[in-house]
Amino acid sequence: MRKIFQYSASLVLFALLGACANTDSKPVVAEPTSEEINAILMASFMEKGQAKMDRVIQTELQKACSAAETTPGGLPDAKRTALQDAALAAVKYPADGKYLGDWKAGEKVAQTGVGFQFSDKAGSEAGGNCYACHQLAPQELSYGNIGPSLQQYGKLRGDSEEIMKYTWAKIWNSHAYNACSNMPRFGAEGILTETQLKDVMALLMSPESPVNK
Amino acid sequence: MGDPMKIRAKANGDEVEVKVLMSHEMETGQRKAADGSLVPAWFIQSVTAKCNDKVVLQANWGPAVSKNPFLSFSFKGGKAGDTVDVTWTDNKGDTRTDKTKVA
Amino acid sequence: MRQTTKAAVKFTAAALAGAAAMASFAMNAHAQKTTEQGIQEYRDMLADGNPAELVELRGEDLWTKPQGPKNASLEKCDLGSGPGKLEGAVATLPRFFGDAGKVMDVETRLVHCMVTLQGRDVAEITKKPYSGTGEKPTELESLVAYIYAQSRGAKIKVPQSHPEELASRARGEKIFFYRGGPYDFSCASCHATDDQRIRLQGLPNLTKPEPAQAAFAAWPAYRVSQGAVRSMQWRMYDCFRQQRFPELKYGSQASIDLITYLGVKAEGGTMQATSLKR
Amino acid sequence: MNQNRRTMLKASSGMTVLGLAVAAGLIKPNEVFAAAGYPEKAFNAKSMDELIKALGGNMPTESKDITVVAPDIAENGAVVPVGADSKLAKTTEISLLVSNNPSMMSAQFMIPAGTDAKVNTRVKMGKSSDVYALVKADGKYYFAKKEVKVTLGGCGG
Repeated sequence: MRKIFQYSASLVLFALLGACANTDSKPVVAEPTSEEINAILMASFMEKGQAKMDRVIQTELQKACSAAETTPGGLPDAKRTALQDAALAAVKYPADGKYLGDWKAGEKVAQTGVGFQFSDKAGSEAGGNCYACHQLAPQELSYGNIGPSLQQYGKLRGDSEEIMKYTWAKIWNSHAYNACSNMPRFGAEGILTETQLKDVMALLMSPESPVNK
Repeated sequence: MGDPMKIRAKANGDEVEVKVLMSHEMETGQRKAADGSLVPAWFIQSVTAKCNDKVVLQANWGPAVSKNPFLSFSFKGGKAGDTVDVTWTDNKGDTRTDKTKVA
Repeated sequence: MRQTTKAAVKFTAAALAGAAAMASFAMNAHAQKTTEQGIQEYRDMLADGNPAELVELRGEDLWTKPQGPKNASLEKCDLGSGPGKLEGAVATLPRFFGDAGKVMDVETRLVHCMVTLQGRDVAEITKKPYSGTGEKPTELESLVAYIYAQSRGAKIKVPQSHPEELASRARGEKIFFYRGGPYDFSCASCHATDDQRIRLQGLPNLTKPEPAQAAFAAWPAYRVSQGAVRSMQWRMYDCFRQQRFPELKYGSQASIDLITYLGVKAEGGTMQATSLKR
Repeated sequence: MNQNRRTMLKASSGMTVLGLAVAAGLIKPNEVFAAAGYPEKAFNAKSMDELIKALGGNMPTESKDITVVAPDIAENGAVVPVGADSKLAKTTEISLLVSNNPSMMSAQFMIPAGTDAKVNTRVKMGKSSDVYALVKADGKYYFAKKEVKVTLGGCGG
């Protein structure tokens, strides 16, 4: 009974909408322009706490990656190389040449996901939220899979200067190796401090770290 | 006085299954408000369920019971049409009773 | 009559879920359960007894209560299926409304009704749409819980007939892929790949019909972590908070466009809201 | 049907004398102490020793006739479904305990004759912990336990 009623109601509706569409001949919409999208976003958000409206305005990299994700063919190779090279060139390695801090502190950074949200106090220490996307210490069952598993990271790769540098750069600015990576630029954007970055490095590399047990 | 509860009582043979949802904050007394002050404990301390005025369950609760508490239990000797009523009293002395017919 | 049938259906469903939980419990008692199975068991155990029903009761009171300068209730509110007709309505929103000249989602339409029928002020209504920790459900949360409860089981069909509806969907898609903020996140960062999860939470690939159906059908939801009913507008708002964007305005154009994009993708799904989530 | 239910709900809601006294301002809420019979001491107990002392009785022995109904993993510690099912004859009391919570006892149920020795509710867990069902049957205490892991969920913010 209810079904029938619903069915007939939707038929009527369909007819009405059909009539509407007919008066319009062809209801084809133009692809929204980026100006249109920008204007809508600027009108749809308001600043709150530390999150000011400048966050809605895209950087060159954000613009290129957003476009690539909605365009067949994705990011052109030349653009990809340029973005990656620029990211790698701007990586700041530790001033004292020491890559590894305290893995226990690194585990805390990996577990914590706060920071930079409008609900967070401005200037409060942010976390790395590594477990949101990666498997690390085997004891932590609650890990995500957006990024690859990092279990045994150091054990599998060794601790050569090359690996240290690569790992640091990847955390500093993941776009150095993958232009449209989903991973935040923890160093380049100042999300984590140099000390925190070293602690996370230790979590990944140190033989004592549960990641390598 | 709190918000209404949602009570379901269903007979299956001579066994009646009761499920109750209560509307209550169940503050532990350990949560900090935005200004850093402790939010005082506020929780249901006692729950009594009756079927036609006979007590079928009595419970004492601490603040560890979850917000908007859920409770389910079964008793024998009830039938469709009987009245099940549930009363809670919290640590501020507030109380509420709701009832339903066994379906 | 309808209520009785519906209640019975719900009860049976809950009983089945309970039985399923028991069965999986027994079956796995000797085997090592995976984390995913463990989480599923937890969710099944919670399925029976959704506190959202308490909020629906509040919403029903508010729906029928005369309020505002016009001292009117919301019972004549037209959510697109006719004045006062709630059954199935939310499954066909957002849609274009001629009387307002724009595409509206459930919540903007509800606010529109509060303004036009009750004579109330938009700013006052939307000043605090979401309840905080330890607070009672807001008026909007309560009304939304009640409204969605009337469409449980309805098939999702968000219309794409009016040019404005087409335009809204097209903009929604662009916004979905729009990266921004200090973390470079877009909606797509988490919701455009199959079988992904953050921590243990599954992240639906909202660019595909099936996951989109499940997601669209499940909101609003009672979030056990917050002890509150959270609406579709809140879902958008809180995703953007975690994307490190500024605050998404309640009923903003971007929110409507995103919900339209998701709703069109979700066509054919079956409304389950208000569901229960972590 | 719907309307009837609501009317019934409204008509049946009421207040006790104590509630009225609070409402009338005769007693300030923070002066209200536990209602008669509320086992305050048991709810403050931090260990099984303290709890048993407060309840009065023997130290419990483990029993296979008790089942703790709880998930292996909880996605959120704010709401963990827990229950107990006792097959012990003359079960008169079931308490649900979370050993790692600040206070151990979450809930205590008195089971009159005719009511199944089986209850389910939902409790908060601060972290992973053993969940105990403490059962009083024929005047003696017994227990069963199960570990419940509480995981961190969501986007971490």
